[in-house]
Amino acid sequence: GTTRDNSDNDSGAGNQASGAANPDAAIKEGLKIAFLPKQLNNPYFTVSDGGGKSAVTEIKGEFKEVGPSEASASSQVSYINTLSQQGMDVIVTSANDPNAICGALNQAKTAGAKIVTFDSDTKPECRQIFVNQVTAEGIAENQVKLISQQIGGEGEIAILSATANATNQNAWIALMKDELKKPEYAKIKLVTVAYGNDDDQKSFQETQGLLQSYPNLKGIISPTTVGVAAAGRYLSGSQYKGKVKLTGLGTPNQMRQYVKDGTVDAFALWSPADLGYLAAYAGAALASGQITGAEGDKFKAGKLGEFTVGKDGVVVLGPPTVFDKNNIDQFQF
Amino acid sequence: MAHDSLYAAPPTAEAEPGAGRLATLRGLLGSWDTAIVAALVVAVLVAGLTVENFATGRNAQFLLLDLVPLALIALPMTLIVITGEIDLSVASMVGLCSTLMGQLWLSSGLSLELICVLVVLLGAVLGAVNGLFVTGFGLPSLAVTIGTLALYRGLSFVLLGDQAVADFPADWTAAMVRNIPGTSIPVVVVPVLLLALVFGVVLHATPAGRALYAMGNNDQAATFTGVSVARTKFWLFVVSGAVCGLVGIFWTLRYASARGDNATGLELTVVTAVLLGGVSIFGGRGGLLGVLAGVLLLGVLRNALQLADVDANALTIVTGTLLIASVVLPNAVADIRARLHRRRQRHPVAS
Amino acid sequence: MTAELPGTDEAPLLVLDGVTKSFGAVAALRGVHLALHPGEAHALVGENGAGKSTLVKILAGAHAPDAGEMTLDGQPLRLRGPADARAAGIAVIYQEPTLFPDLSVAENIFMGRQPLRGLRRIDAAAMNRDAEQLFQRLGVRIDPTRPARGLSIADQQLVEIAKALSFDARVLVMDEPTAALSGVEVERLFAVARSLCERGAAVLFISHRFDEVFDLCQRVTVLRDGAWVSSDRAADLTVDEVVRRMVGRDVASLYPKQDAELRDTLLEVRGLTRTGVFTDVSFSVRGGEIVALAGLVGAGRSEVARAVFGVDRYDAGEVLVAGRAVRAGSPGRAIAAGMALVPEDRRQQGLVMELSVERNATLARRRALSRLGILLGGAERAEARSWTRRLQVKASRLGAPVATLSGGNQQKVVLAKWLATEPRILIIDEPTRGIDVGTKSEVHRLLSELAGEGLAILMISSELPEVLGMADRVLVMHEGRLVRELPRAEADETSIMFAATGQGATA
Amino acid sequence: MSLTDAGAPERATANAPTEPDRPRRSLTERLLAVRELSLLLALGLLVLVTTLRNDRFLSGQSIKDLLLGCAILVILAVGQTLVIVTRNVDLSVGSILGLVAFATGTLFLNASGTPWPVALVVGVALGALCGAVNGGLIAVARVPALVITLGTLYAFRGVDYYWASGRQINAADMPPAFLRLGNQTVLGVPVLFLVALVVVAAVGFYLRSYRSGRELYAIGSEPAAARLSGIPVGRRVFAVFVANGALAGLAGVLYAARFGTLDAAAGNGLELQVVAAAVVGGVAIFGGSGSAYGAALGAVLLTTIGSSLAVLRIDPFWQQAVVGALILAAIGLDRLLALRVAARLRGRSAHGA
Ligand SMILES: Nc1ncnc2c1ncn2[C@@H]1O[C@H](COP(=O)(O)OP(=O)(O)OP(=O)(O)O)[C@@H](O)[C@H]1O
Ligand SMILES: Nc1ncnc2c1ncn2[C@@H]1O[C@H](COP(=O)(O)OP(=O)(O)OP(=O)(O)O)[C@@H](O)[C@H]1O
Ligand SMILES: [Mg+2]
Ligand SMILES: [Mg+2]
Repeated sequence: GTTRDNSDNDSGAGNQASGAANPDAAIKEGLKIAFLPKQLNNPYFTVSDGGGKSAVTEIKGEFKEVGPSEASASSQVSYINTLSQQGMDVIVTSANDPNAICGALNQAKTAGAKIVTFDSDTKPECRQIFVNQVTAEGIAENQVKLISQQIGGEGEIAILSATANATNQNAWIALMKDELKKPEYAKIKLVTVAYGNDDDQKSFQETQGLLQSYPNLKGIISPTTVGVAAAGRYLSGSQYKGKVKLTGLGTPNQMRQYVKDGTVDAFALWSPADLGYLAAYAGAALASGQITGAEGDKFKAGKLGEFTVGKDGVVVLGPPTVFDKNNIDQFQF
Repeated sequence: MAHDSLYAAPPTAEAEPGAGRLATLRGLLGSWDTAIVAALVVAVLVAGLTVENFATGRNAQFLLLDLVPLALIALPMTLIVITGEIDLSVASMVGLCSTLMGQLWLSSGLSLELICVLVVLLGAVLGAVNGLFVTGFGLPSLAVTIGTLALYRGLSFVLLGDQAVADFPADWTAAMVRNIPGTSIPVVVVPVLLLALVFGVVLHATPAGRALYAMGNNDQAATFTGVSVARTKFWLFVVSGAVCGLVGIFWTLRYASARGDNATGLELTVVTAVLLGGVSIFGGRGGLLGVLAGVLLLGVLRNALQLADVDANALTIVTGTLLIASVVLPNAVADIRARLHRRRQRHPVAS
Repeated sequence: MTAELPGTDEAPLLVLDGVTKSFGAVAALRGVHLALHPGEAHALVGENGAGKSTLVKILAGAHAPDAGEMTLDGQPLRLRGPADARAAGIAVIYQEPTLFPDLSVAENIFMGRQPLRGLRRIDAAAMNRDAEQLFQRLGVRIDPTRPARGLSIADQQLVEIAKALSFDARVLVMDEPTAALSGVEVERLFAVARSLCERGAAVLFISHRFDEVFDLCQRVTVLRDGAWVSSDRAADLTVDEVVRRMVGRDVASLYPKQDAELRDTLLEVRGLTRTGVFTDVSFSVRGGEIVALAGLVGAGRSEVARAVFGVDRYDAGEVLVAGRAVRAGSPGRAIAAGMALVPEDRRQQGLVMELSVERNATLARRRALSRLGILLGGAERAEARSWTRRLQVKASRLGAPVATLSGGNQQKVVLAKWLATEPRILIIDEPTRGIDVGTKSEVHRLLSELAGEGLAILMISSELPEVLGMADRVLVMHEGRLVRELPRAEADETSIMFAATGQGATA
Repeated sequence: MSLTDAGAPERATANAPTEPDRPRRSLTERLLAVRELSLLLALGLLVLVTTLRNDRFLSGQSIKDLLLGCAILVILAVGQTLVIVTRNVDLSVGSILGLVAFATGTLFLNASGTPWPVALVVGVALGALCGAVNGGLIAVARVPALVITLGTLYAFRGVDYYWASGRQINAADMPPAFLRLGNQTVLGVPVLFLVALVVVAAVGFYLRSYRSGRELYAIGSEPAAARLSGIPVGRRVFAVFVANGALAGLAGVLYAARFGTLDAAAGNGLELQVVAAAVVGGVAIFGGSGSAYGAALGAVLLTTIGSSLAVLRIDPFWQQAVVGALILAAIGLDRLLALRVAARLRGRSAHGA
């Protein structure tokens, strides 16, 4: 029979850098660029797709946003199929599952589409470029530094994550654990990781549970927008307000209130709009032949300037922005 | 059988002025089956003529592949609903079977063939648990399967946690999407059709099928006729579980990913398709042809609207409206017919 | 046009004039006339499917007539629903009990009219008290606070009667209220009905039992095939005359059991016990023999039948068919062994109401009718047609849902279903409950014929004349025990009643 | 001796002199009480076990959190009870809640001066309107509620999605007075919970003590008989759906106040939890029996389980499984109780036993 040891698991589509790049090629006009977020109705993706749209308008392409109303890989597959049927030049997507949509993406590639992932990657061989909001190391470093500053470099902390199987969350958490091993964080102890499933109420309950289970808790890191907002709301209405510190990745609009009322000192996030904007440019550059996704390729992304494709076709947006009560009013998203 | 009266069809015929409405309706439409098949044909024609890229081979392949899980689960679900029960845990069973498959593949070293057999067996066991609660303890299936919906989904997370198993052999995963040579029809459609044939024959042309309708309407009377109501229902739940095992395998291989959240929410789509196919939620009425047409109609509409760039949100509204229309329309038509009929009758009497 | 009523002495209270009602193609009522007088009990008789229950439902506001007028006290009466009928003072006891199983007996009686206290709250104590008083009036004891679920059919019917009484209605309509009651209960019911009449109410009474009709009623209206035939004073009529008008011909003698040659013992029951229900029941039935199981309602006869047939389990004893033990608790095995059970409650146990006449008639025979496991429609139809024809089932078509048939015709479909299995042993529980005279003699002839063909028949019946006329042997049950066995020669009303009431119980 | 009455010894209890002024509780009512008691017991046990492991579980803050956490589910479960008792079910409550919550946010966004009571009224009215759509379709077209509300589950959610089109409304967009409503306490008890308490008491009292309330049970127990007894079935069922819609609307407004952050996905998938709460609370899924108090307790129990699992730091992967197992246990317990009562009833009228 077929066992794991003897199986040949080469899905065979590792050709993301075939052909030669022509750095001087002009961006084509009229490119059909489709954005396929994890799900519609998610404000985060609404903002980033909006960024994508302004980029596509700048290069005079056709923009389209489609997606399932609930975040599932299987419905994303069906949308990818539809898009490749429609002959899209570029599909920009954020994967609900790194593996599940691979087959469909490969088929779309065969049908001539260029594939860019953003926010949440697939296996590298299924796309040409992954536009990473920030490196995982960058996030880990930033988050640990923020919490350390807020709790005075000492004490117990916990992490409130999204779903237990969110790829990027888990990567960040692993790196945060590494980061915490550094000598300057020796007095900080990570006691547990809780999962709020990116569900507001669940995250709220989990925060409550953390505080009751760990009386000496000094701080919480919640590297997900839903989680950090729920935790903020819990803390601001509880006796722990200001005593237990909270940081994480959140949107200024959601967190403004808690920053102003003193629940949260500082938190971070990249600009989702810029992320979409960059992804659209990366897609256009691919479709115009400026780049192939090979390491070292360079392309210009409008107002954001020039970017270089890194290892495995990854393009990094940049370090996250830290928001605190001094700058938060300058941001509206 | 303490719950039999609970399952009684809504208004009983004698008490309900419009009791003849179903008979009248059948006269009008032939049957719901033909109506839904006609709707399907119309939908395909309209979509083919007006929606770009719809009438292509590739699209047919995508469409059919997306419908395989739905069609498979709808088969046992039809039978279960006809007996007056319901199984809401199907999607969770698919999920749990999928994660079991992933876990076994990851850590057991067993051959994939053996794993597939084990997964189907697990599905049958999960179904048997449902069946035991429903028939052995006499609990309402709606409540039981809401419970196992949560339980099985929870267990599938317990089983695989935050991992996803994805390294299934490429020839297996490719086989799931391969077409019958020379056509654009996926190979997997063949076993689905065969299974549908088996279910259709059992339901419509065997003594057991008759018994299903009888117990769906009145399980006490069925008992008096020598039907082992409990045993039959138990096996239906087992079959439902086993089919979910098959779907779990298909799902895992097609998406090359075994994850705890696979197929979440599929139960509502299945129920929608079954009801759209004309099966009465109170049991005792409906047929398999209608259900298959319902599955296809649902799929064709979604696919065509997607291709026509209709917002996913509008799709949600369309699904809901379709479901409502499928139950309201027949009644409305029958009402109008009955009213016309009464008027026609009254006039000769009066004159 | 008003019904010609001989010797009308007082203005009628409620008049129906030219009432017509059809269901699809079935004309259930065609221009029916009826006048109910205050202080009188009025009988409505007719064959099964004559339209009696339909008329009742029109009076109850549950059906709207297609044509025709109703007047109450000379004022036109338009009923838009059952609530209107109640408001007009019309109380109805339906043919099939309509109770709420989850609610208490008292609430069942007073639903929508519960006594109130401050803030328009329900006064539960007063309600239970009132219910108890009603039961006292009827001379029965039922706990008003218990849920209606699990009441026996007779008790259900009594609750229905209490409900109708509680209205203090001006018009009381009773659709076969006595079908499930024993003689004593019937007497009490009649006493109550008479006292209502004395207070000036009008009573409409429907029954297939002529002794009751003539006992209670002053007037008799006959319906045939939905059409009005006659309305007369009861005193001017004889049973034979009524039967002739109902059926349109003379009906042969009612209980024609022919002597058949007795063959081997086919059914043997030994020491059957179901704790708390019946104890140590033993008897046997031979081919060609009709054995009647008599007793008061609630004596446990149906339970014995159900246990023998395997619907219920039993705690001790055994059942043998032709000397071979039948596995307990499996009707399927019982059927395979050649047993058939025509249950007492056709609505709940006998029929699948939504299925067609055809499907119902062949339901018990679906295995035998299939070839290589496949069931073909043609075989079913042929089978159903032959049996429904033989039993003269009145249905618009074989494909019509059995729910659209009249009560008596439904009963015939149940019979057809079981006779189609060609059983060796036929257990038949209240075979003629709710069946009209014509059909009744038909059923009796059939039973007799079947016995002649060598079937062993166990018949449960609450009608003494039926028991006496049909049975070769009478077994009498009292409180879950077989207390007496009477051969045909010794069985008479007194001896059976004596045993059934538990006096001088010597088995 | 009555000739018909072979069961005289047992039934005699019915005839025992009853004190006229002390209302005797009926068998059915006593059964419900047992059900509610067992829920309280389970709740107590859960709290006890959790507290033994972690004494902070009974701290004031924690209790406040619990009460706050269950309020919305309690309101929804009570509304659902009204519906289930009539042998119907409303699967669209999650969608109604989401729609109303978003509408409330939008109202504040577009008319920032709106006083919160106005928003409350608007939200309840919108919920009632959605309920009227459900009830209208069910009562007029006489089709099963399960199907209709499954349809409107999609339809209302679709409208919500369509309207929101990915926008989000944040706490900053809503007046602080309104947001305070979601967190404020009176004598240490959250306002939200007080609102839920009022709803439970009102609905519970109505269902037990008013004619129309009892008629709802009658409808659920045997719809055909209800029609024949002159109960306006269509009207009552319609009203019940409107009431449930209004309560879902109320819950939606409170959701907005409590969570502050609103997008179109609010309340997604809540319907199963609501039905589960009612079922765990002893409301028979096929109508005719159950009480608002039981359903409320069921909701409290479910919420407490969520919290206590979090506090006990049980592997989060187990949580859903535990909830599922609990639902099975609850309906199993109901069944056991029902069987015992049935056996008793049989004993009463069993003859010669
Ligand atoms: N809801 C219905 N739909 C269609 N036909 C009906 C319906 N109710 C009654 N009928 C038909 O109307 C006719 C009269 O029926 P009805 O029940 O009034 O008879 P009945 O005189 O009460 O008979 P029985 O003595 O058997 O109770 C029958 O032919 C029956 O089939
Ligand atoms: N307390 C009860 N709970 C549940 N079912 C009951 C109860 N009492 C009676 N029944 C059912 O109601 C039906 C009629 O009951 P009843 O007591 O009249 O039966 P019976 O003793 O067989 O009467 P009969 O001798 O007239 O046939 C039976 O089928 C019996 O199973
Ligand atoms: Mg009748
Ligand atoms: Mg009986």
